[in-house]
Amino acid sequence: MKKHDVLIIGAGGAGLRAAVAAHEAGADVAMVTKLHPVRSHTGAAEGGINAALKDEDDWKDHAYDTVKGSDYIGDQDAIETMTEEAPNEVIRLENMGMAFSRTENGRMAQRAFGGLSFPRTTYASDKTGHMLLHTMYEQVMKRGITVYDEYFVTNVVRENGKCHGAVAVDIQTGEVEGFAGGATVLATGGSGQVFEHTTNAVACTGDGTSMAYRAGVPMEDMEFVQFHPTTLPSTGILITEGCRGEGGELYNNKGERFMYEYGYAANDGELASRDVVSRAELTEVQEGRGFEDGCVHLDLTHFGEEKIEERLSQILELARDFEDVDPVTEPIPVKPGQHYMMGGVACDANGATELDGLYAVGETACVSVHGANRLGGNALLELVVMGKLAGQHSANNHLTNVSTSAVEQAVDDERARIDELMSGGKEHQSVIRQDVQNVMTEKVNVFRAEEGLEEALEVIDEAKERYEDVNVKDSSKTFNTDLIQALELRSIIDCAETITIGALKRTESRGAHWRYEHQDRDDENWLKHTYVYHTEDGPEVKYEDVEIKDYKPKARSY
Amino acid sequence: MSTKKSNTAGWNWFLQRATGVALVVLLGFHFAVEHFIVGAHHITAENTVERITYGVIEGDHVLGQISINMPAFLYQATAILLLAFSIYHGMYGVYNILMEQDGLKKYRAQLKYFFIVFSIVLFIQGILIFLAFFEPFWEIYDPR
Amino acid sequence: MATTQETQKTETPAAAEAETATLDVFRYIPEEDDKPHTETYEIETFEGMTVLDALIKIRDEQDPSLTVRHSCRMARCGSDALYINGTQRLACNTQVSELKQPIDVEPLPRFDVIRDLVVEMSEFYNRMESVEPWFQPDHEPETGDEYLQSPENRKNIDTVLDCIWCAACTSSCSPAASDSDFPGPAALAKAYRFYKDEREGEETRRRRLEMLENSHGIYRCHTQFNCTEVCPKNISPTEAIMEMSRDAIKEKLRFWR
Amino acid sequence: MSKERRVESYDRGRIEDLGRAKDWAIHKPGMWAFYLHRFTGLVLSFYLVMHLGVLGTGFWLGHEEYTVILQGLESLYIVRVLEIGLFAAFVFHALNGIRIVMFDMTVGLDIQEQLFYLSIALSFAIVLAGVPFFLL
Repeated sequence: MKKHDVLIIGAGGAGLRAAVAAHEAGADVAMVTKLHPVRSHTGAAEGGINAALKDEDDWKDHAYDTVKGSDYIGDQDAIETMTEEAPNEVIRLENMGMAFSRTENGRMAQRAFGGLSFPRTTYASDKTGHMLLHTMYEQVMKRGITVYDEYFVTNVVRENGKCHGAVAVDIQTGEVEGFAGGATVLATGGSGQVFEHTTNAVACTGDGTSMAYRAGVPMEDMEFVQFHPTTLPSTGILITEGCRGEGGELYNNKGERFMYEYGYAANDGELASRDVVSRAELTEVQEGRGFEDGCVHLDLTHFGEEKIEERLSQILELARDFEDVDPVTEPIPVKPGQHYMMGGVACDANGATELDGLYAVGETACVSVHGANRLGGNALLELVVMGKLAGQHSANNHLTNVSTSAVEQAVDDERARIDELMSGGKEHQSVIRQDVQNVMTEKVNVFRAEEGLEEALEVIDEAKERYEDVNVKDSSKTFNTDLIQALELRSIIDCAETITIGALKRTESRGAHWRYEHQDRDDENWLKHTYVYHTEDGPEVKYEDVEIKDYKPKARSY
Repeated sequence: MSTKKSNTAGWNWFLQRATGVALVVLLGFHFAVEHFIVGAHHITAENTVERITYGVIEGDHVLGQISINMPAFLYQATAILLLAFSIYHGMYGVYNILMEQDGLKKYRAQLKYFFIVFSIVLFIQGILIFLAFFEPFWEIYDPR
Repeated sequence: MATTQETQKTETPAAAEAETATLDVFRYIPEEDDKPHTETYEIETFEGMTVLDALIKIRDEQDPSLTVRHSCRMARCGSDALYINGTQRLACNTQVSELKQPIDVEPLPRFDVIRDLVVEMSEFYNRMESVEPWFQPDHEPETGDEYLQSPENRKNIDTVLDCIWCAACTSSCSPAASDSDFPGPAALAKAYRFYKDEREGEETRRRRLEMLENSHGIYRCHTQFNCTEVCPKNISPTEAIMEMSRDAIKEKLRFWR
Repeated sequence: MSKERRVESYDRGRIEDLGRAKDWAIHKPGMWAFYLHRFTGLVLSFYLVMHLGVLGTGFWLGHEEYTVILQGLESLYIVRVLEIGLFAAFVFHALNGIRIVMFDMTVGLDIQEQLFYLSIALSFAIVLAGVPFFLL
């Protein structure tokens, strides 16, 4: 068994930032991650990171934009913490060597982004996430922080209302290993793999969310799933919002800039918030003005090759390699795809959850700074700000009397469970996974209807039962990806279930959540966070009021 | 991982390049004289003495009758430089090939001294050959 | 904006692609095999299928024991560099239709095999770490908070910044294979990223150069250009290494300047 | 923190590395340039040692023996042909060496393939022009 003051589960941007912060606060930190840190999906973030850096800008405007973007369901105190910290954190990143794009006078460049009232998205070409991830990992290397890579954490250890660490499968050897930790920080990223058409990596299966859920911590606002308006139709690969930020235009098959012409966002056009653009695109397609495959066209041809290459070089590569389209001369076909989970493990502004010693941070967590819809450029910001706060808090408040026997017990249980999984079953995990992904993509998508949601819930319930008798065909212990996928499937099912339940119960349309039967926002009844608890008899839903401070709800228009 | 500073590495590397470039000229000259003008099969001890001692290059070969009178010291200088540079360039090259094999690293010191000693032996041999055809020296030395 | 007509033209490609593909895949499961063998799979292809798609399809439909590292499937995470038809490439951005069949899929050469297409990466990570790849400024920021960097300087390091640690280059490099003290192309390109970054300052720059300047460092490069050829991100580690060794020599011959 | 191996892994070894080269087409121009440069370099180094050994007769045995040995060797047709090989080795090594020195000065890195083809072509031309000198 390995023992550390602070365990960080997952090594994406948030995990790495938390590790650095905890290490600086003097704790003995270790990271446990199923991928080597540089493989994390933070690297795929493209657009940028928001911060009110300039003198003309104000963090309060940033806070307002975020609240408005969240459709007034974000917690305003948390949002204010985040936006106020933003300039410091971005400068901190710069001081750690992150290679931001520069203006002529050598300072960090900023650009416009959807839903922002000021061009405050600091960026590094269109590879901001990549730069951030690598910079953070460099800092972890510099500090000599222990990284256990290719360990798949399956459970957190709960005893007497406290979290004592985690249990993990060493992917390389197949052994179950216990990690005792005074504080356990979940930073496992999102659960995009719940959907079939997603920008997320294959590894984004919501493991942390599911772990916390099973340990009795509620999941918050899971129904708010962001669909990014510009993803490649065949693969779901992300085409950054930076394209539109730089002036990219969306067209339907009649050659109209539909965002303006059909009044979806008469002021901001393509730069309205993501939920608005996604819905507009799908409406166009449904009304017969789309292209093949349910796409619209994103046109960058008026930029000229030089500008595209300088600011959006990755887009060139991606469009050419994966869609066989050359953005310099022709428009890119795009359609909405699952992109981000606004919801996650319920936690406070320090990342602390209800369970003592358990923290959540990044996309895994729901602080909630994104509310019903996240603004582009706020995700990376959340990673670094919340990562830092959670790292500091966990380092200063970790448990000192960790029960190693509880961890040992959990290791034994997990070993037994894995033996049982390996002992054979009826159905292969890939079949069940496909069924869940398909129904989620069809029924719990951008547009949601009661009937479809209920149908999805049935399929998920069934999947839960089928999972009881899942079959792992690969019997080797070494690098058994079949087993790992079977373990991930449980997380996928958990996340799918909470998303669907939340969506079914919320009888209004808000932000990314849109209900066919209830197309309006209902502030009277629904200015509330959804909390889903795991119980023996299935999920239990509770509600809690949203923290409203300076910014009173009003109609959202772009 | 080795971050050991070896300040000579850069110089060695540079010398390898510098001697390389010089050898293009020197060895080119050597080939021109011995093969194209004189012709390897026409080489005798006598005309070797002529070249080394007096700088007279004479050939009756594909190119026809050619006779060049170089300043003796110039020819001698090219010969000695060619000797020194080719030994350095060749031996350091081979040593380097061996030194990038992990399996041979434990013999690093031995190999290094071997190549240094071997290079010196080669150089002395070369100088002796030079002297063998350098008339004033030959006058006082005869192996028999 | 392209008219509808033009668009339709581009959307009707020559659909005369092979309907099936044959893959010869390197297999090795330590518990079962004493030594590796090749297994042949035949699969149906679809338009735009990548080698990674093909491998996943084999895994899902034919042989769940086939193991390959993969995550982001968009050439960003660098997990799935493989040796495909004699070249190191990313499986996720290599189109099946562009390859000669049968497609030969092997794990990265010169890396030890853990299982099937999964190789032992620890030595590679140690090589990366050996060049101290973290920002080490020798002074306080000019503006009090942020360091200034000219856009030209930022542009110089733009390509090397894109390194995704896929190890394709290091696998292709023969000096890196025979000399374990040589950091290899990826690590040296990473070192170059910091070496060129003007924010670190002159003192650090010189120290970095001194650190790399030894017979198992930058001078070990034989300009084979394998790394440059295989890099999926179009980085030229050769160019980076040559620039550093040129600078190192210039520094030694300072009286020239 | 340096990483350690956790599992036993299969070392495919150098033999397999060479075995992999059975399909010569997998080697790229830059690699061929390297192979040829190294091979010719080894040939030239080996020849240097031999050359000094043979010429040494001039000192150790005397002028007459020197002339006899040299003329004897030169009368062998195979030696003449090998000399052409030696000349070819030198010419390629020299031209490719210039190519490498250019890279060291960061010149021509983008056209390395073309430079390699150029050095091959020039080598052929020069060696062909030199053939009569060796054989006649």
